[in-house]
Amino acid sequence: MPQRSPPPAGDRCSAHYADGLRAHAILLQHCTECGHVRYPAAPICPQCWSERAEWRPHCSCGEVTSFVWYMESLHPNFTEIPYNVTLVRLDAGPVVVSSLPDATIDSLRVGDRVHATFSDEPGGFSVLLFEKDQEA
Amino acid sequence: MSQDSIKRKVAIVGVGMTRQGEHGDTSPLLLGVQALREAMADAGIEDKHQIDGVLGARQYDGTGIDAVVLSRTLGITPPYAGAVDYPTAGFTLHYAAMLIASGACKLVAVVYARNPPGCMTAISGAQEYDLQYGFVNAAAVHGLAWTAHMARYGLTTDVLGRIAVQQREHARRNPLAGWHAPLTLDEYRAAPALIAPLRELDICKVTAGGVALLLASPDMAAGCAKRPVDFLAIGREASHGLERGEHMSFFSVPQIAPRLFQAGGVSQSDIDLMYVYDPTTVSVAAALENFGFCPPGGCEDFIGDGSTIAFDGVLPLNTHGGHLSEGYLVGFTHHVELVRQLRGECGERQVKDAKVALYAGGGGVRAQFYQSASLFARGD
Amino acid sequence: MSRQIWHRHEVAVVGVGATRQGDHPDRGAYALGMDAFKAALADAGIDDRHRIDGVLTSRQLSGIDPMQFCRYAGMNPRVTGDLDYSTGGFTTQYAAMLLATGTCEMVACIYARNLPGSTGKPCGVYDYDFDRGLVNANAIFALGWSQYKARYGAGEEVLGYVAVAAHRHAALNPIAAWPELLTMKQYLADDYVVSPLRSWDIARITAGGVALIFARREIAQDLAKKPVYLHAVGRQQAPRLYENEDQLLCPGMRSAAAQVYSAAGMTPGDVDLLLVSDASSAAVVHTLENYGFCGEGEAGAFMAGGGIEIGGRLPVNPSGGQLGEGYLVGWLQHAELVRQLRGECGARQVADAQIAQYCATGRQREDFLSSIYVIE
Amino acid sequence: MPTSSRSQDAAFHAFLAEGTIRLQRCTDCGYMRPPTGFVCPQCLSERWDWSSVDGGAIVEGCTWYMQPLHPRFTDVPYNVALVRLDEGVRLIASVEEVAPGELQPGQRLRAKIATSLQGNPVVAFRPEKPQRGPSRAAHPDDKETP
Repeated sequence: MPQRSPPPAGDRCSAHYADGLRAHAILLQHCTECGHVRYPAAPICPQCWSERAEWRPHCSCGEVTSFVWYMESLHPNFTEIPYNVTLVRLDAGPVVVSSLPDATIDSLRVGDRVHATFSDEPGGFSVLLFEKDQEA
Repeated sequence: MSQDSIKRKVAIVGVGMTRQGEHGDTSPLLLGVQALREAMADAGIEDKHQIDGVLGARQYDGTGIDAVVLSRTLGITPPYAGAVDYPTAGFTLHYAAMLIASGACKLVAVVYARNPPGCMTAISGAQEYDLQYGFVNAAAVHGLAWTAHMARYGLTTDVLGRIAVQQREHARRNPLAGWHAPLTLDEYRAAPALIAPLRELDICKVTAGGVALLLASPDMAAGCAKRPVDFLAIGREASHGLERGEHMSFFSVPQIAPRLFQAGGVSQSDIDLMYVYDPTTVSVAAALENFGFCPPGGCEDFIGDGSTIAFDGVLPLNTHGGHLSEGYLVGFTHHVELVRQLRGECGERQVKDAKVALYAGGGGVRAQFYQSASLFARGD
Repeated sequence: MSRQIWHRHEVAVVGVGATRQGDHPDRGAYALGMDAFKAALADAGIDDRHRIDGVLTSRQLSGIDPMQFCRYAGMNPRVTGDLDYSTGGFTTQYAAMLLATGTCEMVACIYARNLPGSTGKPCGVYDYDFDRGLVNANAIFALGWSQYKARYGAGEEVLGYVAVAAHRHAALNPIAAWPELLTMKQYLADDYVVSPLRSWDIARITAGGVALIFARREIAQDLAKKPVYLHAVGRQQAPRLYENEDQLLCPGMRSAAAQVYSAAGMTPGDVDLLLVSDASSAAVVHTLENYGFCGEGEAGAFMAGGGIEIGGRLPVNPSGGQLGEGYLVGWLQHAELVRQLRGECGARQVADAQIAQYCATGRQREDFLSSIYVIE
Repeated sequence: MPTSSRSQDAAFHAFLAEGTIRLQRCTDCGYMRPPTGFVCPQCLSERWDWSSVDGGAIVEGCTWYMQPLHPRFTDVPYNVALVRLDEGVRLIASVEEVAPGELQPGQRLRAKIATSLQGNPVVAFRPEKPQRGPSRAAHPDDKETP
């Protein structure tokens, strides 16, 4: 992504998620009691309160549920406009906040099928991004 | 469910507010004191020591007034001085109403004022949600909701434009409003997007001003100068944040309405006045649908050319201009307006024979979105 | 004659839970809060956590954020919140109001803290005045205690009665952080920290969690345990500080006392059990006198010979309080009073306890509150 | 007329820097304050002047920090006292020229301008006379004059 993303704010749980991104995978917590897949990272399962969870790679495919386009810069780190912030519902269940750097205002639609790309940043971390699937 | 302890057991007895807009370097504390003096005069309260509760409101951005500092400034020692953690108008007034309803206080002063930088020019909502993606400003959350809503129901941004235009029409009839310049739908359409699909005209700007409300028990209200405005019911709901919430429930939650109306003993058709906490036009559209004035996706049909929500329309809405065109004091001045409307003091924007008002407040942070709602009725 | 609605007993505590207090190197504040919340749900016999439609927490002193807690807990209550001043009593009053006004049906109040490396340090971290070095809330108690001693000629042993009783009680409490017994001789031999207060006079920071579930009466009566009803509340905050006469001696308590007893239709003599948020031992003395359990300057005589110990004329903090059990700013006292009124306290049970009073003594901003709870 | 409480505070400190202790006094009802503010806490008037004080005072409460409780204040022991000026207003202040055990409620003091632990000019006090016999208790009705 052409903008200046700061490194992720890390705690014990989200460090695994960040590790996954660095390896270009979406690692999510999978509750080993009830099977619920959760995001963002949390110390317990919001469904069954179990503290047992495994980090598992999940399919990096999903669907656009919404987006906005920033037409003016509202933050000094993000001066290249327009850029979008997009909500993607992963096929694994959770909705993530992300962006489609290659999308255009005319082409991005709610319901678009997308898959993850990973941008390796100079600070040694990676950012989860998405791009549209090729039309069949 | 019973709200017998609230229904007509708490009244707003006095209101005061400064002009909204720029106030030079006047401190928020002074703006708040000015508004409180007006509210005391409005209520006919002469002895400041009758105030036994003071609620301030300090927002996440640090603007606002601290209740303890205000009490100290006023030279009063009320048994109750404080604030709730998310102190926009709905939540703060609920707390005040609960103090009265539970018998803790008889006369609670709620005071809010601010004088932020960027007054009248900077858009509100300065928050950083996720700097990995440049996800900044609260209006972006509203934009996300509107994108999804348009896609689901085939709507356009015109309905938002009609809301902005109508609220400006109201502000033009409100001498205290910050924005009086005329606004047309064509001008709205011609304006560039800021956080697409939202334009700058969809997002309220920060303003300076002060506002005060006095809430009282029935016996205290009976001795006040003006006709009281009674609480009929209060309601709260919340929805999960972005990752789990239904898109329009970012702002209001459909399940709040039946509970609230049942507690108040009224229905949608009884509502003469509606006030919506409107940091963006999307909040208004969402509230109309979620409070059942129209079906999901029906806001465009309901609002039509905008006359439905005009002060002389079917459902007069934000008759003072709202945050969008009057000023952004986080919902408190909405309550000043509804009190003055219910008393019949609003001159050229007066709604005829208004008896019942609905306030729909909202807000939140990324983790969760809150909804507060209140029903008010003209007292005896 | 009271306007308060609490005497109608519309609101009750239905479940309480608390973790062991002390050091928790491997469990964060949210996990401790969750432990306490689970215990409270089990105590109340509530299987479906989604019946809880209000969650109030306290962020103070590295506490927990209500929204974050709900997010972890997978809950979406209609009300989440916190107050600008949220020690026990203030938050529970908010919970009771949400219930009494029909806004909620069941409200959980949850507080937990665990600031690494702080366990055992003196409580009261608060900066008042950097020009004079007036730091730590215990210094305000110390200023007051110097005035009290001079005015009433009180001896060094007066506060010792409080500390000795607190540790005697803590020794009977399995979750207490500081159960070691203390003798008056040990107390008097201790050094001053902020004169005239010694280290035994100052509560020590602990990690731990506590949860209290409140419900509307009709719901409370269907749950597992005997409901403990909120009966009256009094409150006085003191924004004007030293403009008030005798501010150092907590005059705000007198206003809170007048409110709470008038609303309750009771006098201090009716109270079976007193819970004081005892950040400092001096808080107990000011509470006994300002609420009228004894006359001005008479607290020493009142406490001598086990007067405030279990079995004495007025048991105070039978859990050990903040001096002996743990420092969760008044929240733990609520768990204790509920268990005492239910008669669940075993070796530290106060015989035939039916009326319990809680008194908050906040000195960061001078916030005083008192509530009376009863069983029917 | 300055209206923010910061400006009244600044004026108070400016007087201190010039070497005089002046308090805000309401010109309508005569009420003297700290804390400074743009409105009189007694009568809500916004008119005031700056009145100098006699400097006589009495200790109402005092404490000695015998152990450090804050990383910025490790130089113990030091004291903090609540002091009532003869004009009736109370200040938190340090008392100089006394040792632990010598400072008692009821003791007479005289005001002076000193440099605070932070390096700012502040009102401080010293004993009015060298220790003279046992102190007596402060009382609200205490109107003792020097």
